[in-house]
Amino acid sequence: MATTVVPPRKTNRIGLEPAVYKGSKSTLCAGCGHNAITERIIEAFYEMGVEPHRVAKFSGIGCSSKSPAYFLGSTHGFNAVHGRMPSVATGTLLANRTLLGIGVSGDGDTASIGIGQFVHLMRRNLPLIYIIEDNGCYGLTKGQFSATADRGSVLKNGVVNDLPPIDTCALAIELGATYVARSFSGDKKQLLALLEGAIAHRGTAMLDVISPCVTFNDHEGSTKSYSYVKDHDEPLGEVSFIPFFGDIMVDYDPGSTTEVTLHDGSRLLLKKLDSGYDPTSKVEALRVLSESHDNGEVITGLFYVKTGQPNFLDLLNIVDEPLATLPEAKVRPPKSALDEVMESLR
Amino acid sequence: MATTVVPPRKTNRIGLEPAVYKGSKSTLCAGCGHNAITERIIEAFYEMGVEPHRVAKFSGIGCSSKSPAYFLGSTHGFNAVHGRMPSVATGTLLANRTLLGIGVSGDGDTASIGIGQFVHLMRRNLPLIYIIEDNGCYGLTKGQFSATADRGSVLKNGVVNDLPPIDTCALAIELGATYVARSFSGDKKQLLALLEGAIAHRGTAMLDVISPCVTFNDHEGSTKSYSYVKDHDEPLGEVSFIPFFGDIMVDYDPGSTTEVTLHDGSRLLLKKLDSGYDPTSKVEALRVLSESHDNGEVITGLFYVKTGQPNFLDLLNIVDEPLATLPEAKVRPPKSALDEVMESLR
Amino acid sequence: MATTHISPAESEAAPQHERVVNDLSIQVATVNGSGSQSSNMVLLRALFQMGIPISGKNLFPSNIEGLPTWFTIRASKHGWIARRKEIDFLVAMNAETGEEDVRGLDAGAACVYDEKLNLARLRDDLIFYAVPFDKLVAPVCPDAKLRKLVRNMIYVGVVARLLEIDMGEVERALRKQFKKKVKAADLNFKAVLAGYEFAEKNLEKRDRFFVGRMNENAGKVLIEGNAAAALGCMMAGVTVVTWYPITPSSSLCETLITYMKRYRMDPETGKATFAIVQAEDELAAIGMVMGAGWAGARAMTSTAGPGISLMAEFVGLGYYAEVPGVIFDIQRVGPSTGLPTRTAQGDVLSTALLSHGDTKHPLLFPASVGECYSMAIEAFDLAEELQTPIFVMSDLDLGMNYWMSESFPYPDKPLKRGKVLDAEDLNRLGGFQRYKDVQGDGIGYRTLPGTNHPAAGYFTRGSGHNEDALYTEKGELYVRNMDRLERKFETARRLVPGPVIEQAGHDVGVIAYGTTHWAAMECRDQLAREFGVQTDYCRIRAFPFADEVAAFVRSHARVYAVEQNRDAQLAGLLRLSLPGEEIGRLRSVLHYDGLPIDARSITDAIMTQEVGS
Amino acid sequence: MATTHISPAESEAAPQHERVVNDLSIQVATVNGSGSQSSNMVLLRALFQMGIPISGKNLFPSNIEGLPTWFTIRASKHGWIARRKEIDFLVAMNAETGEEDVRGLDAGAACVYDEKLNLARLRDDLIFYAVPFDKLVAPVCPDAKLRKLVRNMIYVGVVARLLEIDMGEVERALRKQFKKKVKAADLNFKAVLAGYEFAEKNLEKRDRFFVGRMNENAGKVLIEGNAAAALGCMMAGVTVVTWYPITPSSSLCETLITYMKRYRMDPETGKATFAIVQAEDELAAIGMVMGAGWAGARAMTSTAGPGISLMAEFVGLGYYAEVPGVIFDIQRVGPSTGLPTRTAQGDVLSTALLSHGDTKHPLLFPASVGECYSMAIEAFDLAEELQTPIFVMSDLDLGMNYWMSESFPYPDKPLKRGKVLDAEDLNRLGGFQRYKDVQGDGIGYRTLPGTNHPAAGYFTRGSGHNEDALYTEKGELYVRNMDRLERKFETARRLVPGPVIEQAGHDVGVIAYGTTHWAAMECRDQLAREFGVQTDYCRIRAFPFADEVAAFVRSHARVYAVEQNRDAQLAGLLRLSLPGEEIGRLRSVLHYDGLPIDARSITDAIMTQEVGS
Ligand SMILES: Cc1ncc(C[n+]2csc(CCOP(=O)(O)OP(=O)(O)O)c2C)c(N)n1
Ligand SMILES: Cc1ncc(C[n+]2csc(CCOP(=O)(O)OP(=O)(O)O)c2C)c(N)n1
Ligand code: SF4
Ligand code: SF4
Ligand SMILES: [Mg+2]
Ligand SMILES: [Mg+2]
Repeated sequence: MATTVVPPRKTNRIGLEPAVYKGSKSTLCAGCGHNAITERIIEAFYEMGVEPHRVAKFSGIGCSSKSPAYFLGSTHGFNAVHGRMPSVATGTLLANRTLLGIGVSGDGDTASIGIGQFVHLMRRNLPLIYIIEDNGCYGLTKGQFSATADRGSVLKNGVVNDLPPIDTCALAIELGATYVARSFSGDKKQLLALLEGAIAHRGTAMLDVISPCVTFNDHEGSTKSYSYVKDHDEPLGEVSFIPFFGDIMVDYDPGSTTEVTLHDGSRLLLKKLDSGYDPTSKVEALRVLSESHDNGEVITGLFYVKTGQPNFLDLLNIVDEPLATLPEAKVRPPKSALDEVMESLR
Repeated sequence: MATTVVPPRKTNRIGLEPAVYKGSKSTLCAGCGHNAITERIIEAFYEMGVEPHRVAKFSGIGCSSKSPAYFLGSTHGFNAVHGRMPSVATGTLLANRTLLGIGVSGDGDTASIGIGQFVHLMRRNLPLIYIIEDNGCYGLTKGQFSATADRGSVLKNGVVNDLPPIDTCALAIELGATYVARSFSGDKKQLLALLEGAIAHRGTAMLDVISPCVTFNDHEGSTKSYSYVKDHDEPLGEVSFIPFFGDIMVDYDPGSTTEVTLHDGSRLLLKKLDSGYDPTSKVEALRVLSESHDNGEVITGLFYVKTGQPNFLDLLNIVDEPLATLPEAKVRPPKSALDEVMESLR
Repeated sequence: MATTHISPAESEAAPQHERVVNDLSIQVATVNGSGSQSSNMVLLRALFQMGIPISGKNLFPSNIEGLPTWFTIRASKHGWIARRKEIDFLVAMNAETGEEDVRGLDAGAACVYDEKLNLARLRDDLIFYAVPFDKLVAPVCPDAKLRKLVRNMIYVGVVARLLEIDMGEVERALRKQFKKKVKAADLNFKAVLAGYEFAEKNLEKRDRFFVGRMNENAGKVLIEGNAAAALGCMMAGVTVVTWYPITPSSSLCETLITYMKRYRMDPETGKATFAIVQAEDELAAIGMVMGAGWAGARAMTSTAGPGISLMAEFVGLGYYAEVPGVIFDIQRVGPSTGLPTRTAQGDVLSTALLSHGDTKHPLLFPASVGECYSMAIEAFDLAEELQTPIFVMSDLDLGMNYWMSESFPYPDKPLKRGKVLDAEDLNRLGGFQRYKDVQGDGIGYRTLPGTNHPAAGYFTRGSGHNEDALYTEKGELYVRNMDRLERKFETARRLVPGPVIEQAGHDVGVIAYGTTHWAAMECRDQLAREFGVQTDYCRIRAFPFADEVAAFVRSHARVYAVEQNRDAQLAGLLRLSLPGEEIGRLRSVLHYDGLPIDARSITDAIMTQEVGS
Repeated sequence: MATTHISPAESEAAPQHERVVNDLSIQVATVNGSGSQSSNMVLLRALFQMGIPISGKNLFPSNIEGLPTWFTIRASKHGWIARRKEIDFLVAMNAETGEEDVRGLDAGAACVYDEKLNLARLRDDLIFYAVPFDKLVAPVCPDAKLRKLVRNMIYVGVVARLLEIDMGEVERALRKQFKKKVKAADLNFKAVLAGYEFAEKNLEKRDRFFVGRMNENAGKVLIEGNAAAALGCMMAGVTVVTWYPITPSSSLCETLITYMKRYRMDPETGKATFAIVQAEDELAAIGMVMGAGWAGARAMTSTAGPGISLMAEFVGLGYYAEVPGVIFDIQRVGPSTGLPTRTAQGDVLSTALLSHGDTKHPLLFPASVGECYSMAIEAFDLAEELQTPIFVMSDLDLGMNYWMSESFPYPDKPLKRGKVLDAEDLNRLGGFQRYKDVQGDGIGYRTLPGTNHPAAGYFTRGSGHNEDALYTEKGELYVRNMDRLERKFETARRLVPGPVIEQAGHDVGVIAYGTTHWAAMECRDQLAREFGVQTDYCRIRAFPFADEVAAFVRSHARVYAVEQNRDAQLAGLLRLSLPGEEIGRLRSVLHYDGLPIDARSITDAIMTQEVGS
């Protein structure tokens, strides 16, 4: 036969293939929740048909903060210093308001060292997608507690976390973010939908995504854990060994609760907001969060959204073109201006 | 007549005179709200009969942060760096858990540069009285907006504050502080009572005290203003002149609202929590705060209190004596300990 | 500190009885928050308008109201505008410091004082003029509330009369000061007149100080360094400004806001061609500058020592990830908070080396308001050409005081935006390597986010990277990159403003920088006139040092580096930079009490060392 | 970088056929997260137990799993334990780097490799040993999941057989490694045996490297520098520890937690005689140290470069408000993030000068695990005696690698708590002046909060203060205070550990510090043996430099300062400290590729310069 059937290439609405949205190969641990989030980000940008060059990627420091290298490979990215990604992202978006900013941070990067910049970013309602890849620990520095670690978690060296976790969603809502949600790295459908919503939103979109650290966050009772070593510790006695896992995936309906059984048999109770939930009331959102916390559940979904609220760039009344590339004629006042000032100083 | 009547000296329950609780002369502007707060602090410590040497005073940088020099003059104090008083106070209380810590900060010192340390202090529930002398501006650097400035306030150079104020009380409650209140510098009765309660509390007691800056916070519409210059600007044209004021005092009942008319005729609407208000529910406290914010009122009173919650020092399980002065025998392990470790390393 | 007095105490002082014209220093001692600033500015400006070289320095406390403040005006027909330690003419308004102020005067000085303070009893070698301020102000200003303010205008009149300041110029200066507020100006001028008339009627001129018209200030302007720097930033086309308030730097950005609102609104849309953000702290301010500079904006922040310390980590990122940005350090006294309202050149060494690891940064040292303006422009060019943070090291004395200057020239060169490739370039080249040294100057090409070309994007990081900006931990690539950065620093040495050198083959050299310049120049005059010691001069304008600096040191037996800090910080940078043989020639003159350095202190310190050598 | 090879390439190398005993370097190339750490430790420990001087260095990437890692073991009968660049014996387990690893070997080296990698084809001047790891592991470990791990134990057996490592010591080492986990130990030892037996049966020994029992390690311990420092802190009676995780410093505090929980619980109450807090960041960590030190605790934190940068402002407060505290800087490579898992001495200069304004801080430079222990103790004494922050400048190589050492001595002196007055003292004295220099050493007396005496309290501030700790902006008081602080720094110069000097009147001097010491000593041996160049030696142990350092430089024509950074940072501190005449004698040998410095590189660099001189 002489005809060759070329299957139609899969492309999105702007004609780009999925591969364009990928980045370099991940160097994170196999099974790390962060990798699953990376995949959803790739999908969301592909599905939404965003031009990669219009995006700017930001992160702080941590395993999570490495992930911007693993999506949108042809896009500019800035891996900043620990906990201070918000300011770098702010500066970039001031310089070029036409960019679509996405920042990826960790719970350590955000809730510990970075909470100050987080607070002020939320308050400014800067148009930025802000993702916390939340594993309750410092992955990259080998598993110490972050400020979102569950109370009562225990590290291998016996250190117990006695402090209450910071609920970054409650804070974001309290402070003025206009799109605030929580999801789970393994919840493909929900996470993708929330990301797509975030891409469409014009204001701070804060997504706290529970993202288990397969290697370190294996303490008893942690809601962010894939505990493993407990069983296998005795025969191996190896601390530097990193096990291989597949990603844990979930799929459950709005209003329902799902119990994720982790590798060590420990459980994570996810509850999805009811489809009737109205995400326009701050007080209600805070109530729901507080309640789920008291119940030992992790509630997921879009807690709060407010559209039409002017974002930080709107408030600053800057010209539509990127400030970065305004021509000299627009940024250097004419001689008459200098003369006028000089005259006033004589 | 040969008898001289010596009026009985006024002393408190531990036999000390009021003067003992005073500090050096204030160098703040006459009429500054901060001075009124200083007076209430003096009264509260006097009334509660606290031994001055048991106290340690802390502050950051700002007009407000100077005030620890003006009370409890014989007490150790530490005027730290801008926005980082919480960590210094934490260190001191770790070193000596028998001390009663009181920290004074400004809204700039706390809500702008210091919000990170504030968040983590609240989360730890460190036994510390934390007072924000809240004027919505940076007094010491001449009146720029802080993060508690009201939306819509305008500076003399025309800069408008477009950002929502951070409600430090709502944050403190959300984060785990166990005694959270708001008051007004001129409300003698309420402020004194709240301070006395704070002295008695064993956990973080956070008091946001609205404290007008007579000199700079004179923008139209500010709830923290004693506006003045507006009327007098024309005949004077003087920017470096600081007017003299008496303190503004209020006295109103729980559940009621009082309108304070400021020097320039602008008004501050204070509302006092109902005496029936139950301050044990976080969600309710947050609701009340959010509501008053929506109504353009400043609600005052004790929003939230939780007793019996272990504080940070309890959680650390440290010995009762001050760590700072433990004898060498308690802090240098015996030779046998070193030998044991050495043996394990051979 | 240079406090030894080995010179004939006042060799230049005129004999007690001789008329001294246009060579005096006036000090007004008041309380801050009392509104004396306007009065002092009127005095300063009137003298300026009379064509006399002047300088005005405000010594104020770190609080808002109620503490002592001094304003000193120097008028010098010779053009010396550094601070003079010796006060000729005191206006003593502050009860708290009055006695000490009077005790500090040299014999023969004059003192106008508030009658109530009863200062004349303290000394009999001064000329005292008592003024009943309260009595004089009452009829002028019926509103009792305003009297405290208007009261200060009275001394303007008294001083004008005693020194023979032209009252026409006083009125012009006053009306300029109050701008459109005519009512305020009228009221205040009434107070000036009351003072003038009182003095005319009641005070017999007994001191020897006078002023008279000159013609030195034609076309000149009077401006603070921070305002000049702000103007420079605007003319440099700055687009993103982030800041956090701190004395003495706040007025730079605050003035910039005013200028930008006036001259940088897009005429077509009425929108701003800039973004100015008050950040939550200095960590955020510098972070925003890094983000904006990376994205191609001309971005800046302004701060003082504590802010510089907080920026340390981010500035290291800027050095290593090669992100442009301009940072103004308006230096003030102190480790820690120090004396936040006093002046110093105390951040020089630590800023040059700011951040952990092998880092170093170009510093510019403006000495005048003119250089605040021109170096602001240069700083943005350098930041983009060198793709690195550039520091402009001003100080409180320069930044917050009024200085005379020639009018600032309109820039005659276009903006230098550095090596930036756009989509077209990339089409032509096919791609680029971010960290490749194509021209041997150590500087790679960059692209900006938003560039519509598939090869444009790269990932910026503060961790090890190769020429393609990809992550690497390979030792030899790390070394190669660090060596390139060193090469780039050599390029910086060629690009930064070189020193200004006055050399005539003398044995002794003097090195100064920034505001120290003015006192150093006057000191050289003193050395020559009083001691016959001729000196060569090198004013350093930037770090890294141009080769001429080493050559200057090499060609002198002894070189005095004069600076306003304890630790001889610029000398330290010279020690780090010069060949060993030259370092032995360096000596230091250090001044660090928070007041602007004066010539006499330098002269004394140099002569003490010269005598010993 | 010292990369020039001017020496006869391998002058010390034995002829190809001669048996080389106890003088070799082994490198194991694996992937991180694959569990090779245990295997490597078993090898290292077995050699240690055989009495052979050894060192083990782990070169790992900044990620958690999946990237290349190398472990190098050096065994040297001469006692040289610096890194050697040349590898004699490679164990190639990593497919990704196998080819490059093999290409990097010198002719005559041996290579054990995973059969699958098929490396023997690459070169014919090496001795290859192929091992079918997968085949061998299967019968040993039925649980497939665990095989990846246990697999690495096989090479231990293979290497033991080939090098003639005593299998008794291997088993002892392995059982020590697995502690109480007997099942794990049994399983792993089975794997070792499988490797051993395979080698015995199938591999013909063709290389010339062997080990044999010596008696150099009697009584010695094997420990990482961070653990040694932790022990020192505990023995110093530390009471408040604050930290924020960062590589390579985290293990210091993490080990300290373990020790303290074991040895510092009050036996009577079961409560802790310490507080250890993981702070939210480094700003908070140092703030807590300042608060605790002020209140009288022995307080410390531990960090690396980025943390040091963030601490800059607070450390300036510590300097100026005079608050004790100990800061460990476990240095790593880089401006910014750099190479966070590689070693450097790159923070020396900026840490000495950390913070804005006129600030400087004492630094201690431990060279050995023994000094990590002893200097930790000294640091707390110094901090309290000098009432200032003290930095202990360790590095990744020292902190995270295992080093041999004599047992640490139990401290023979009581804690030195410095000048602290209690209520009784105050009763006796009637009061005190916080910032008065009573003894001429620049150090005032302090009291602690909580002291029950009405004169005890004082207000600590980072702004201008007089001797009574009261606020002041007076210039002369500021100067007096700064001059006292300078005097205190002179006192520090006398109190900090002095240099260790070996001097015999040679022309050439070598200066080293910290971990550079080991390579410098070996280099001196190479210089003497291979080139007949005899050298004197000065190991600097602290900044400010004792007078002996200047004397050492003065008495040599050429002094080579060897260090692990690009910018010659210690030489920079010498330049800042020494008289000008001496500075001309200084030369630098710099190494900054992130790997621990080796002797050959130094020898080459020195000889290049010597030839030219
Ligand atoms: C100033 C500074 N302090 C500490 C570190 C070390 N550090 C690197 S990543 C990290 C924590 C990362 O935790 P998180 O943000 O939760 O990311 P994860 O690795 O868990 O994804 C820390 C403390 C650093 N890089 N910089
Ligand atoms: C690191 C640092 N940045 C900036 C400053 C300058 N500064 C001093 S006080 C202050 C603001 C004080 O405001 P607030 O805390 O509200 O106190 P207030 O004066 O209003 O009582 C600032 C920005 C500083 N001292 N340190
Ligand atoms: S250590 Fe944890 S967070 Fe980091 S890559 Fe591995 S699994 Fe993910
Ligand atoms: S400036 Fe404002 S805050 Fe500061 S002392 Fe004066 S009134 Fe109070
Ligand atoms: Mg994490
Ligand atoms: Mg304030």
